[in-house]
Amino acid sequence: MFRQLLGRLGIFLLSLVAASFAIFVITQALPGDVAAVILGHGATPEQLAAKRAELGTDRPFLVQYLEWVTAMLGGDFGRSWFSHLPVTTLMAPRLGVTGSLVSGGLLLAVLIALPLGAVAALRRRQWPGLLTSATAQVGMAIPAFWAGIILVFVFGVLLRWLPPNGYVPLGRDPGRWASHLVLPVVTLGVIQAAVLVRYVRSAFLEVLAEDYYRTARSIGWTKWRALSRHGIRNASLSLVTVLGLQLASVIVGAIVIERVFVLPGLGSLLLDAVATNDLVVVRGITMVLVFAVLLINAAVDISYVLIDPRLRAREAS
Amino acid sequence: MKRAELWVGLALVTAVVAMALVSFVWTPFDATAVGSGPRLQSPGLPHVLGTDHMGIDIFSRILVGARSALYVGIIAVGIAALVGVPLGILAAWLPRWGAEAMMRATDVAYAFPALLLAILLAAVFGASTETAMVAIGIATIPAFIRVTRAGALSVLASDYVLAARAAGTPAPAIAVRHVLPNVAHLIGVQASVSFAMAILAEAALSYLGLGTPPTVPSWGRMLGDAQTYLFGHPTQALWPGLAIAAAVLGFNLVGDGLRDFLDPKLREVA
Amino acid sequence: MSLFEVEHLTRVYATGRRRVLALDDVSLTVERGQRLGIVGESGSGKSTLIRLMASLDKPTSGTVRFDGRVVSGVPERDLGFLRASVQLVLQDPRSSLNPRMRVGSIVAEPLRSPLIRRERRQVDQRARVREVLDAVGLPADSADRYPHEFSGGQRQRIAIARALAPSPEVLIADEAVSALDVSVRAQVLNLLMGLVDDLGLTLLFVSHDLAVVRHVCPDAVVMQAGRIVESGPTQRLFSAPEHPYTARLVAAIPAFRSRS
Amino acid sequence: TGAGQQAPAPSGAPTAGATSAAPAPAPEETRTLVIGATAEPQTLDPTATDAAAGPQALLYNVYETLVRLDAAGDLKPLLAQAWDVTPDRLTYTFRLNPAAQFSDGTPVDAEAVAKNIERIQTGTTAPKLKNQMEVVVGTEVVDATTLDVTLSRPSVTWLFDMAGAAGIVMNPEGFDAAGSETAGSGPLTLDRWTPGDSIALKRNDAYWGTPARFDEVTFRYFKDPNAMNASMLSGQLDIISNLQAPETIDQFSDEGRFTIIEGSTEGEVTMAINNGAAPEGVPAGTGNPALQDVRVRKAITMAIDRRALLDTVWHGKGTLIGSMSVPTDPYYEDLADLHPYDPEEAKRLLAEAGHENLTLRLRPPTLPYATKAAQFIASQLGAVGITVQVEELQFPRQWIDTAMTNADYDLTIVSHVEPRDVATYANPAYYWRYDNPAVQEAVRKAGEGTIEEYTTEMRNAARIIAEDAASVWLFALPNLVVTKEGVTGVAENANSSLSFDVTTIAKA
Amino acid sequence: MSAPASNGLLQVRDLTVAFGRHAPVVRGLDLDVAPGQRLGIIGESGSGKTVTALAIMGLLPDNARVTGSIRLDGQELVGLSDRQLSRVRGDTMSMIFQEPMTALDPTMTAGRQVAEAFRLHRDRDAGRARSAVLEMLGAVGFDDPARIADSYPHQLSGGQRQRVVTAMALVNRPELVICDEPTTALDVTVQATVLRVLDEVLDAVGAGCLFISHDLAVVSQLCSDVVVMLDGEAVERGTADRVFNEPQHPYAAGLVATARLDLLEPGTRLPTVADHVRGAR
Ligand SMILES: Nc1ncnc2c1ncn2[C@@H]1O[C@H](COP(=O)(O)OP(=O)(O)OP(=O)(O)O)[C@@H](O)[C@H]1O
Ligand SMILES: Nc1ncnc2c1ncn2[C@@H]1O[C@H](COP(=O)(O)OP(=O)(O)OP(=O)(O)O)[C@@H](O)[C@H]1O
Ligand SMILES: [Mg+2]
Ligand SMILES: [Mg+2]
Repeated sequence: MFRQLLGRLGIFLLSLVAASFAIFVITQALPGDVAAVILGHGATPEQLAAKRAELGTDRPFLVQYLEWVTAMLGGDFGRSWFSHLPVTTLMAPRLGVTGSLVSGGLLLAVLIALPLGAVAALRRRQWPGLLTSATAQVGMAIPAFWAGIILVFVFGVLLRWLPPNGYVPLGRDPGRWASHLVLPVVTLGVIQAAVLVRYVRSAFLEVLAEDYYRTARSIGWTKWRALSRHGIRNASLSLVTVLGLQLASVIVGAIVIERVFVLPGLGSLLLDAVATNDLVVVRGITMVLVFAVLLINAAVDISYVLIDPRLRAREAS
Repeated sequence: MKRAELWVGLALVTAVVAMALVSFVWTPFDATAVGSGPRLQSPGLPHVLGTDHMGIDIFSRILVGARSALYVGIIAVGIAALVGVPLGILAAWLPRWGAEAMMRATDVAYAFPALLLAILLAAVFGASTETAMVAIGIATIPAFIRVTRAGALSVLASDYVLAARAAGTPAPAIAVRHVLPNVAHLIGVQASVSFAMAILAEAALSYLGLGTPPTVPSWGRMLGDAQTYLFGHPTQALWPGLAIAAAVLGFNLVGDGLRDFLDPKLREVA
Repeated sequence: MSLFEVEHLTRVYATGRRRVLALDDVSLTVERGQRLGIVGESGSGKSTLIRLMASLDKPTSGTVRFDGRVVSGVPERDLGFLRASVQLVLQDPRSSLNPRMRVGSIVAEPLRSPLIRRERRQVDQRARVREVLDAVGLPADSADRYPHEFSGGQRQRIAIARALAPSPEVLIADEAVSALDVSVRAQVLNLLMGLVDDLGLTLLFVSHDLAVVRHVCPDAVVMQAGRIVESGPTQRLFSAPEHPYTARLVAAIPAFRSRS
Repeated sequence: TGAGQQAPAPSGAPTAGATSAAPAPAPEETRTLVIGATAEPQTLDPTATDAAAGPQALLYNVYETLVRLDAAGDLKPLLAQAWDVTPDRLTYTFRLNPAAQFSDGTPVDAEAVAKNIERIQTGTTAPKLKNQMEVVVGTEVVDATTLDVTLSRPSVTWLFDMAGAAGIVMNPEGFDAAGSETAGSGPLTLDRWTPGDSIALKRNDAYWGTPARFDEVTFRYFKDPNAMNASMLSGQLDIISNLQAPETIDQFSDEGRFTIIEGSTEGEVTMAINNGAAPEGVPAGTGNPALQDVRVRKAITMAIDRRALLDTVWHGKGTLIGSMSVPTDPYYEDLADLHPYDPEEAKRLLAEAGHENLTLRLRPPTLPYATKAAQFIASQLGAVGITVQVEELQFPRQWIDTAMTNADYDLTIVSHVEPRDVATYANPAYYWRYDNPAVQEAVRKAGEGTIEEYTTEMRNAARIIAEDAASVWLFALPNLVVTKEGVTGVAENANSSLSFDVTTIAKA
Repeated sequence: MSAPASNGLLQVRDLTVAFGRHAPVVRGLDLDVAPGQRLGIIGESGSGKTVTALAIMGLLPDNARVTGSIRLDGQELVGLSDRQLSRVRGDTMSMIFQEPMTALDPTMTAGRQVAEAFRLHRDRDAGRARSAVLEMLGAVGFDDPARIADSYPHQLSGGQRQRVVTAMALVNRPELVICDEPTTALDVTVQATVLRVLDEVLDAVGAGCLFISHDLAVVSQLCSDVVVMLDGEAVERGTADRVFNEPQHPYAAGLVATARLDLLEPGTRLPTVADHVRGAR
């Protein structure tokens, strides 16, 4: 077990290095002079040269990369080119926003998708199953931002049940925090649930085709109880993988949702930084998002060991 | 039932393709002439679906937009398949450590979902349809590698490949004669699903202003533009939204239908 | 000189951190024209042995000689003589035929191999395909059809036809009838024995079914856990097994019994 | 012009000793004002960048200047009660209001003002502000409330600039943390900044002048006009500071709930034409040589129906202009009909110039109005036989790099929001690449002359470039403000200070 | 064909099973098993043996259409709901499947899976279930039942797993056990052990048995009576001795002939079904 964890950690670190390098290469490929963009028009050549030196863009590529990485290890993601604020300062208050949105969305997606996926699998020839599958298909085909805008229109503007957009930190007012998150979480969760239902369905369908499921029924479990006793655990093996992959798309989906609902999260910071070409910020946020995804992947791998005794035992021998 | 799924999907995809083809020879109005008609008209005659904020006939624009949708999908999926499939087959052939390294690399690549990569590339190289397509294509490569490798592994482990090797068939011939045809359906399924994803991703990018420029009739762009007028002119957002949903649904259904149709295991489930 | 000479063959599979000793210092000779059975439980190393003999895999140590020439660990391009002379018939007729190739192409595949063509010169592929299909008792129009259009027994005939196409000297049958119904099994076995007789082939017949091996092969080796524990005339192995494992194997064969 | 909209209460600029003047409003209920805005500040230091966002929220509200611009665009005292100028127009003497104090209680003295001027010149401040402050050669603290400022040459614009971000008087204690904290002397102070969402200001209880009417003023930022409209429609906002999608203005037509104010801004939406000048020391532009012919430029101007364009692109809101000048400029002259829409004449001019088959690259930045206008212009120029290839440039980086810095374009479209920017035509290195000694002379004279000379010479320059068709001035951007019923005192026009001045605003 | 005896344990009448819109794969099948009787079903692959077994257990997929009558202890099973059937399954009747490697849930210990069957129908008490499980595991030939009970399926060999499955099927002492080729996937030596254990436990429990196999020798060892199926129909039935020694139907005759390799001279041509069927069908 310990060796397995160690090996996984090694892979995780290697992946981080690879990912950070990729991000750095891409963000360094910027055509044109960064200093000119930062200073805006009207800057003198001296001002430009000074800026270049300040940014370090006049040094060799690898040196810049290594500096970036070492600084990051010390928690320093650099300073925004424009606001001159540390990137960590910019990101810190936004982590909570994106975190609430992503975890809320994922939770909702799972809560919706698990039962519906089971229905879609077990009742796949009757109307409840067909209806669920069809609804999921349609749900998957709807652009998330479109769904969000329509929710804003209906619940925010027409009915005025919920605030159409904006954010209130949890610490300031929990009630308003929740009311502001309802629409975005529902949008993200429902759309992701539609995707998830398919996976849950096919994971359950696979279980239904397994001999042990038939064995379970042969000793007297009903369809549903056999599925809940023997299905969920086994299906979760493949579902955990899917959830890991799904999380990546939930995080990315959050970028769009944050824009629709004007949530001050990492996604909107990323988009703002993209709009202003603040590549230090873009780089920092991308790194954090990718870090999160890789971390989840590692967690998923480790959770297999916990779920599947076959893997656990392999370590023992 | 499975067939129904496939048929509905095929019908939708055919409709999209037909729209794209028709748009080459005929559109009711010029799909790019700005200010030629009254703006923000409701559906009626002669503008069947109304006009947009620039006074362009929406129906014409929807027709031409089908081209963009297909274009985005074809290029993105094309990149992903052209790179991913050979790499996938190679990964199946490589010795353990080589394959392991390659799969770990795809894991890292998986950490850059299409939208994130597109945003990153847009930040650096500027937003355009091409950037979006390339980003979506690159981000989809790992999916193709995985699918192809999984398929190729089982093909390579099969007895008919063993028999072919015993019959002295060289490796490239095995790849072409045995592996490719037997993973083609998996690739087809993946392509179909990725196609749908590409269309959705392009729409999201256009909404964020990082995708197709406004001059090019694209459903994603139309939807992005139309949402500004949603409160006053809801039908503006309806048509491109429906078009996207229909195309995505079509490709997803085709993919799923193919999968269920081709996977005997799922067909015979108890 | 024996046709096959196998010396101290060892094969270790490494999967993850586990190492499986699939073949443990096996030595064996096969004479020209011999019909040799290889029996043993699942996992005893039978398939590994014949894969190495056909040089489809590299041994961890030891050598395989065919017709006096070393074939183990030799690059593929130098194996023309082996590929032209040794052909395989595998267990599952469903998985040993590429479902997306027509029967004609399947059977012609060995003929298209550059290695085999170098050895066997050019042959008229279409004619040869017709010939071997006929030899295994399949109608000539089979060539244009796909494997799934055939029954299990017919598919195994296709596999045999493919093996016969390059006019090999040696036929290796790895559990060639194990996946077949008893009734179909009889037909295929009859065909196989007939062809081996008519063409004077050497036959390596792998099976876990001792009754079948006794019927088909005059000689046999018994494998257990990667080792050959006993070898000799099949009749003797049955009537007077020397190794306790052989004895257990023989005793376990289900026999018809009357219950009333 | 804006008098009708003026708040009934006195403006935030206090009279001497006004500290105890107005009684504080009843404290029971927090009085809040929420303003929807588009561009969010990157930093709380309005002098760090030349972006409009910082001054919009903070200038006059949190930070004060020696002098301020009122709603009519006139200079009024603020921190300086009065000021004198020497006859040679080189030395300004400011007399500070002795009551003025920063939010931490320290007085706003001459020393502090001098430090701020020095900071603009030498600190990490925006190049634009440095350029504005460049004429200052020295400051002298006469006493605590008297400051002399000496210029190198007479300047008409300097004092105006001092009413903007360049003139901000920041508590010198707060220089170092200016990016994330405020240290002003205004009626409001920073409550909290939620990047990506809002800036909340609260009442400065120690304000030295007329106290603020609101306990809390929040600027909320929206990238997406639709989201801003949704917020307004659902009652979350009191004011939309500037409606970005004019087509959506009909949503606020319910007069019982909303008031729409249509004012003007200093922004000219301009289609730049690459005039092809190649001054020394500047990267050679790559404009189509045909554009050096004034007939071609006139033809392009006359081929575009700007009224229809305004209707399409900006919902008919805004003013048609004929040169680089907006109606609020003192030197404004209506030249909108100088080259009227006349496609036939345009074709004739093109034929005369021998350019019947012209192909031009129109490279707009990726901004909504620019791309929309580009589409429109492309089809109109097409009608007179000019083939237009629209190639978008990502804004800002790619556009600045390509169009602005390297003049690698034939036509491009951008809104110029800087006040009084006719002067840019006097700079041949500017991306217009327009080189006309007459204009250069006029602008120089204007800068150094008296107010009257300034007005005459600037009008002159604007007229010359218009006759030269140096660019196509499409329209002047309107200032479209939407307020909730009961909100009064919002300035009609946006002025060059860039401030969204809430001190004049009241809410019923 | 002799009329089957009535009032037995299991009575199948005119059983017909079809999938979707396809032609029926079991057609008008009659079967009878008396208490304690062992009935073998033989027939080539695809003749409908498994489908018959699943039909009796009520485990066919949704798209299967079952008509006819299946009575267990006089209770009609056709038309019962899943819930009603689940009370019978694992209690009065149970089933042992072909593939021991996949029949057990990989994420649960063997003991727990056997205990599940017990607790579901007999006694919810965990302690009593445990002792019943250990006793049953002992009965299927394990020397150290406790260790086996605490093992996960992957830690057991194929033969061991098949015995665990057997224990699951028999722990509630059902009246009818259906075995679908329980040893086909096993090695001969293991097969011999499992068959011996099965024989003993069935005797000990006194259960009736429906034993499906295509290995005639195995059937002859375990069963007193035999039904031969061909294309979904029973073409021959009788005592095992009679069917194996004097098969009537040509197909049955062919089947028996090809199976009796032990009666042939090595190297000679094998008799095939076709030899027998040719004239008759
Ligand atoms: N590619 C492989 N990788 C790892 N282990 C292998 C591989 N192939 C075979 N083995 C292992 O080697 C041993 C011998 O396998 P082999 O296939 O030779 O047995 P066999 O006698 O042919 O069995 P069967 O009768 O089941 O075909 C087994 O334990 C098997 O698990
Ligand atoms: N779920 C299903 N859907 C459609 N057809 C099925 C299904 N299950 C079985 N069949 C068909 O029913 C027929 C009988 O199958 P069955 O599994 O009963 O054969 P069997 O006698 O058990 O054969 P084997 O000896 O190979 O196990 C076959 O033709 C099979 O294809
Ligand atoms: Mg084998
Ligand atoms: Mg069966």
